[in-house]
Amino acid sequence: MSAPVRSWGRVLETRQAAGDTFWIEVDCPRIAAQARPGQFVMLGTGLGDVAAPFLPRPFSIGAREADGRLGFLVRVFGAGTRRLSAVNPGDELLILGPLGRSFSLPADRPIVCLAGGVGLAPFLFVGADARLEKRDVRIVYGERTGDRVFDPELIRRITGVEPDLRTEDGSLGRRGLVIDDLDLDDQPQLLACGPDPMLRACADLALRHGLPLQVSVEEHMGCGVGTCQGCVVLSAAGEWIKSCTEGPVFDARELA
Amino acid sequence: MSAPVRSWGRVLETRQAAGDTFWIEVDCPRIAAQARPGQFVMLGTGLGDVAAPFLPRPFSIGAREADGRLGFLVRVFGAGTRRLSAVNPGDELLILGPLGRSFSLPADRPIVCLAGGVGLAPFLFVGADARLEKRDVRIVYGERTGDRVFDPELIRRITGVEPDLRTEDGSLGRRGLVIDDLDLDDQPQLLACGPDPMLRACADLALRHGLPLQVSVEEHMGCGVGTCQGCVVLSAAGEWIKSCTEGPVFDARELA
Amino acid sequence: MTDLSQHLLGASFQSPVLLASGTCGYGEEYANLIPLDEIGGLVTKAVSLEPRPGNPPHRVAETPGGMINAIGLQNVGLDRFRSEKLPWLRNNLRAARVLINVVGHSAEDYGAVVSGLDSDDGFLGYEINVSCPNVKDGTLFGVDQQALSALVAGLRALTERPLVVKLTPNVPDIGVYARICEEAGADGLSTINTFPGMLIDVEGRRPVLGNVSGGVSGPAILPMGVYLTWRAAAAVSIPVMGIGGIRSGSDALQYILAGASLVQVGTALFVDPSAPVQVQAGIAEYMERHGIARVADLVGALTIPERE
Amino acid sequence: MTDLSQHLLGASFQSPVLLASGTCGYGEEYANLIPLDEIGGLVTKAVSLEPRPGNPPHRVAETPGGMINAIGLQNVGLDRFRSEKLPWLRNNLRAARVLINVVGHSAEDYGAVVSGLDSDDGFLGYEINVSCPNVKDGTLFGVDQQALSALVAGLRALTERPLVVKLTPNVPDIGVYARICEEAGADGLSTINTFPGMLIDVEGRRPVLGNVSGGVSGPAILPMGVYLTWRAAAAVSIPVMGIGGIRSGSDALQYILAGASLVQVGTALFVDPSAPVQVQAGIAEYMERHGIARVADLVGALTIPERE
Ligand SMILES: Cc1cc2nc3c(=O)[nH]c(=O)nc-3n(C[C@H](O)[C@H](O)[C@H](O)COP(=O)(O)OP(=O)(O)OC[C@H]3O[C@@H](n4cnc5c(N)ncnc54)[C@H](O)[C@@H]3O)c2cc1C
Ligand SMILES: Cc1cc2nc3c(=O)[nH]c(=O)nc-3n(C[C@H](O)[C@H](O)[C@H](O)COP(=O)(O)OP(=O)(O)OC[C@H]3O[C@@H](n4cnc5c(N)ncnc54)[C@H](O)[C@@H]3O)c2cc1C
Ligand SMILES: Cc1cc2nc3c(=O)[nH]c(=O)nc-3n(C[C@H](O)[C@H](O)[C@H](O)COP(=O)(O)O)c2cc1C
Ligand SMILES: Cc1cc2nc3c(=O)[nH]c(=O)nc-3n(C[C@H](O)[C@H](O)[C@H](O)COP(=O)(O)O)c2cc1C
Ligand code: FES
Ligand code: FES
Repeated sequence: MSAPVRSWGRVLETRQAAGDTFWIEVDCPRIAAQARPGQFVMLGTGLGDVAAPFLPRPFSIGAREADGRLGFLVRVFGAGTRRLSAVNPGDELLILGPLGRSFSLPADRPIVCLAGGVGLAPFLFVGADARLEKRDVRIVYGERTGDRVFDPELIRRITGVEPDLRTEDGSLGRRGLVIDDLDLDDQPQLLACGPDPMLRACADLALRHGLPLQVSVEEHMGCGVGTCQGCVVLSAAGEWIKSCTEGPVFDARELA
Repeated sequence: MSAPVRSWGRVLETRQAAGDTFWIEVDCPRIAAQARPGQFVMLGTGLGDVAAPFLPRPFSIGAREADGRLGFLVRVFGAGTRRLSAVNPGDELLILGPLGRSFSLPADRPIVCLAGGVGLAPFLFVGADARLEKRDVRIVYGERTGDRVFDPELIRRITGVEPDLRTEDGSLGRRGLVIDDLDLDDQPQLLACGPDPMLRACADLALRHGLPLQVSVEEHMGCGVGTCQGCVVLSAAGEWIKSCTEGPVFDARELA
Repeated sequence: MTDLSQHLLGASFQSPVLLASGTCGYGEEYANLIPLDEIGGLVTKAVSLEPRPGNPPHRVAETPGGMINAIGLQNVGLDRFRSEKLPWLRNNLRAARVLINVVGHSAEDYGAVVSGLDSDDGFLGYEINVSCPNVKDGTLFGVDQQALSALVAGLRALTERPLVVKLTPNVPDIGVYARICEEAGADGLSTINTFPGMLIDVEGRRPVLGNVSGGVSGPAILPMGVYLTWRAAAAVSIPVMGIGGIRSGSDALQYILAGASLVQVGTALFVDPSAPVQVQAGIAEYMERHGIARVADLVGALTIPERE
Repeated sequence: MTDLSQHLLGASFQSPVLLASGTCGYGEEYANLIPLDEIGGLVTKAVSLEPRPGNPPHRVAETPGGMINAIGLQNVGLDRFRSEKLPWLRNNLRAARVLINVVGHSAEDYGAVVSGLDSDDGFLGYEINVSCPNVKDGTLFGVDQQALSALVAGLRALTERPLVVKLTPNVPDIGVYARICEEAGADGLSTINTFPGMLIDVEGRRPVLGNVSGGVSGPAILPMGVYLTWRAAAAVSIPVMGIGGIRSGSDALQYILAGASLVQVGTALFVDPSAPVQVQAGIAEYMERHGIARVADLVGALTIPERE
C-alpha cells in the first residue's frame, strides 16, 4: 500500500448532481498521484474551528484526473456532509489519503459494479479506470427515488460508461433493485458498494451464481489510518477488523 | 427603553476599513427603526453550528440608515470576531437589539467624543445623528499605530464629521492620545469609549475640567438582555451592576 | 395536532420544554423575546436567604462548543425575590409552570428559603441546587451523601410542594445520588448542572474568569448530560428533567429517550432566544412524523441492543 | 532558538508534546504522517494481559465540539505487544519517549503486564490507566480510593521505571486521588481521560455506540481538563501531564500554565495529523515572543488574582 499524505486541497468546482448530492472537484496532486479505485480519503476542515465536520469524514475517491484533480460525490446526510457539500470554489479542504485497499480487478473477467445510493462513488473511478484500460465494465446503479439519482450525464462524462439505472419507485431507469434482472452469463467479477442490506443481497447473489464479489463497507471512522480501532467490522472468523486499513474493500467471504 | 427584537439580518456590504477592521452593513429594519446612539446589539450566527462565535458577541451600532440598514465596525480580536469579520454579502447574521442605554445628549452643550480603538464605533452613529440635528459634534479618535486607523474617508462619509485623529506612533494624524491637547473651552459634554485605562484617563480629565462625562464600557456578555448577570461592572456604590441593561453607557460618576 | 403536554409533579406542563435556572433570570427580562406562557415553564435564577453579590468579572466566556460561567449566584435574596420578582411571575404566567431554584450555605439556609416562599402563590415547586460549581460551598451537598440525604429529608418536612433536586455531574455514580434523593422524599431530579472548568488567558497568564474557575455548559456537555440523565432515570422512579447543551428538538429527544420527562434549555437561549420554541417545534415535528401521540410514550423509549 | 525540552521522570523530553494513548496506536500507523522522533513522545494504546476483542460498532462518533468513543480497549495483549509492537518503537524512536498505557481487570493483571514488560527495551515507563469509561470495570480503580492506593503501591514494588497514573475526571475532588497516587509511589499523573457520555440515534431510538455509552474527548472538554490539571498539580509535587482537547500551542499553554509539565494531544490527531507539530510550534512561538528560555519557567506560572 502507498503511504497516505496529508494535504490541503483547493476546491476547483462544485455542482449539484441530485437533490441532496454534490460533485466536488479538488486540486490535490499529491494524493491523486497515488490513488487507486476503491480507496478513500478523510475529508475535513482542519483544526481551525469545531463546527461539524470536526472529525474528518470518509469519502470514496470518485475520480482522479491526470492534472491532479480529485472528484468526490458528497450526499448530505447530517451536519458534516451538509457543511462539506456547501463548499465553494477557492475553499480549502484538509485531505488525508489515499487510504485503504483498492478493488482488485482480475484481468480475465468483465466487471459488474453494483452501486446503491452513494455507493456509486467508488465505481465512478472504477469505471473511468477500467475504460482507460479498455476493459469491459458495467455500472448498475440504484436509488430509492428518481430525485436522488446522480446526474446520469455526469456519470457518462466521468466514466464513459452508460449506467444501468434502477429506482425503487420506477421514476427513473428500470423499476427495481440493482440485483434484479442482471445478465451474469459472462461470469463477471462483482463489486458492490451500498447499504448493508444491499451488500447482503449481493453476497447471496454471488453465492448463488458462484461469482467472486468484493464489497466496499461503510463504518464510522476516527483516524482513517489504523490507529484508533474505531472502524471495525466483523470478520468471517468472528473478529473485529479495521475497515480503514484492512478495507474498505473486502472479499465478501472475509466478512461475517 | 425600547423592546429588543431578535432578527436575522442579511449582510449587504462589507469592506476592510483598516488592517484588521471591517465595516459591515446589514439589512435589519426592525432593529434600525428603534436604535439610538450608544446602544448595541448581540451579533451571532445562530444555533446551527458550534464554531465561534457560538455565543453572540456585543457590537455597538455604528450606523443606522433610513432604509433599515445597520452598520457595524468589527475588529478582529479572537476567533469570534475573525469569523464575523469574514462574512460576505448575502450571509445572514442573527441580531438581538437594540440593547442597553444610549448616550443622553444635553441640548445646551457641544459634544466631544473621545474614541479609543474600536471605541470609535458608537461615535460614528453619534456623529451622524448629531449632524442631522445640526449639533456641534467633534470626534477625537486615537489608535496605537497608523495601520489600525479606521479609514478616515469612511468616517467622513458615515458621519459628515472630520475626525481629529491621533496615533501613539505618530504615523497618522497627531502623535499622542485622545486626551492630549483638547480644546474644551466651550464646556462640552464628553463621551468616551475605549480601553479601561483610557476611560480612567478621560474621567480624570473630566474631573479636572469640571465637565460631564458619559462612558461606554466593555465587558464579556452572555445574554445581552439582563438575565444572566454575566456582564457586571463595579458601581461607585461598590455593587456589581449589569452593563447590558444599566449600561453600556454610564455617567462616569456611577462607576467605581 | 400533536399533544406535547406532560403530567407530573402533580401538575400539567403544556410542553416538556422549560428554561434552565440562571439563564432566564426571573422571567421578566425575556418576556419580550420569548413567549413564556407558551412553553412548559421556567426555573428561576437561584434564590438564597440573603442577597449575594456574586463574583468579580469576567463572569462568562466562550469555550469550544459551549461557555463557562462563574456568576456566583448573584441574586436579590429571599425578601426582594418575594416582593419584586415573584409578583411578575404570578401575574404574567398562566400556563407555564415555575420552579424556584434554591441555594444555601447550610441546610438551615435552604430551609429558610423554602419556608419563606411556601405560602406564596405563583409557582409550582422548588428546584434544590446542590450543584453549583461557582461558589465555594456550591457542590458540598451535591457530593456528600449523608448531607444530601439530610438536606432533602429536612426540606421534605417543610413543604408539600414538588421538590426537585438538581444534581452535580461530578460524581463517580450519579445513580447513587439519585436514589438518595428519592429515598429522602424528592419528587423529581434535574440532571445536570455545569461541569467545573477553567480558562486561562495565555497572554496575560491569568485565569479568564474573575472567580478563577467556573461551570461549563452548552452543546459541549450534551453527551455527558444525556448519559447522566440515562443513569439517573434508570436508578429511580421519580421523574427526571434533562439538562445540558440542548439546542434542537433532536437534542431534547435524546434526553427524553434516555428517560427525561421534561427538559430544560439554558445556554442556547443566549445564542437565540427562540431556542425553546424551536426545540418545542422540533419535538412536535418528530412526534407527528413518527405518529406518536404523547410525549410520555417517548420517555425512556430507548432500545438497548442485546450483548452476547 | 527556543529550548522546548523538559526534564522529568528521570529522562529528558525534547518537547513537552506527546501523543495521547489510544489515539496513536503503537506509533507505527502514524509513522508516515507524523515525524514521531521530533516530538516529545507518545503513549501507546492500552496493553492488557490478554488480547481484548473490544466493543461492537459504532465505536466512534462526533459530538458537539468533540467526539465520543467506545473502543473497549481492543488490543493485541501483552505477548503480541512485546513481539510485534514494541520492536518497532525500539527500532524507530531515538529521541521521542515512549510510555506504555497499561490496563487490567485486577491488580494482578496490571502487575503481570508491568512485570512482563519491565525487562524489555524501547520505552521509558508506564501510564497506568485506571480511568477508561468504555469497559465495565474501567474506572473501578480510578474512583475507589483504597483500591487505587493498593494498585499503585503494588506496581511500585514491581518496577523502578517511571509510573504515571492516568486519572478519571469523574470524581468530586481530583486532588484527593492525585495525592493518593503520589503517596503510593507514583512518579507522575496524567489528567484527564475521557468523560462518560452517550449519544442517541433519535430516528432509530437506540444508542449510536455499540457499547451504549462511551468517553467524550476533544475541544469540548478543554476547560474541564485545564481545571482538573490545575487542581491535581496543586495537590501534589510530582509532575502532571495535561490532556484534553488540545489542538494549538495556546491550548497546550493553558495546561502548562495550570501546572502541567507535559501535554498530550489526542483527538486533534484525527482532525489533522500535523496537530502535534503545530502545537509544538505554537509553544515555541509564544516562548520566543515572551522571551521565555525554558518550558519549565511556564509550568504553573499562573497569576491567581487576590480576592478581598
Ligand atoms: C469508506 C467510506 C467511503 C464513503 N464514501 C462516501 C462517498 O463517496 N460519498 C458520500 O456521500 N458518502 C460516503 N461515505 C459516507 C459518509 O462518510 C457519511 O455520510 C458521513 O460521514 C456522514 O457524516 P455527517 O456528519 O453528514 O452525518 P452524521 O450522522 O451527522 O455524522 C455523525 C457521525 O457519524 C459518522 N457517520 C455517519 N454515517 C456514516 C457513514 N455512512 N460512514 C461513516 N461515518 C458515518 C460521522 O463520521 C460522524 O462521526 C463513505 C463512508 C465510508 C466509511
Ligand atoms: C457593548 C459593547 C460594544 C462593543 N462594540 C464593539 C464594536 O463596535 N466593534 C468591535 O470590534 N468590538 C466591539 N466590542 C468588543 C467585541 O465584543 C469583542 O472584541 C469580541 O467579543 C471579542 O470576541 P472574540 O471571539 O473575537 O474574542 P475572544 O477573546 O476569542 O473571545 C472570547 C470570549 O471573550 C469575550 N470577549 C473578549 N473580549 C471582549 C470584549 N472586549 N467585550 C466583550 N466580550 C469580550 C467574547 O464574548 C468571548 O466570550 C464591544 C463590546 C461591548 C461589550
Ligand atoms: C450563566 C449561567 C447561570 C447559571 N445559574 C444557575 C443557577 O443559578 N442555578 C442552577 O441550578 N443552575 C444554574 N446554571 C446551570 C444551568 O441551569 C444548566 O444546568 C446548565 O447551564 C446546563 O444546561 P445548558 O447547557 O443548556 O446551559 C447556570 C448556567 C449558566 C450558563
Ligand atoms: C479513540 C480513543 C481511544 C482512546 N484509548 C485510550 C486508551 O487506550 N487508554 C487511555 O488511557 N486513554 C485512551 N483514550 C483517552 C485519550 O488518551 C485522552 O485522555 C482523551 O482522549 C482526552 O484527550 P483529547 O481530547 O486530546 O483526545 C482514548 C481516546 C480516544 C479518542
Ligand atoms: S478509523 Fe481509526 S482505525 Fe480505522
Ligand atoms: S449579558 Fe446577561 S445580564 Fe448582561
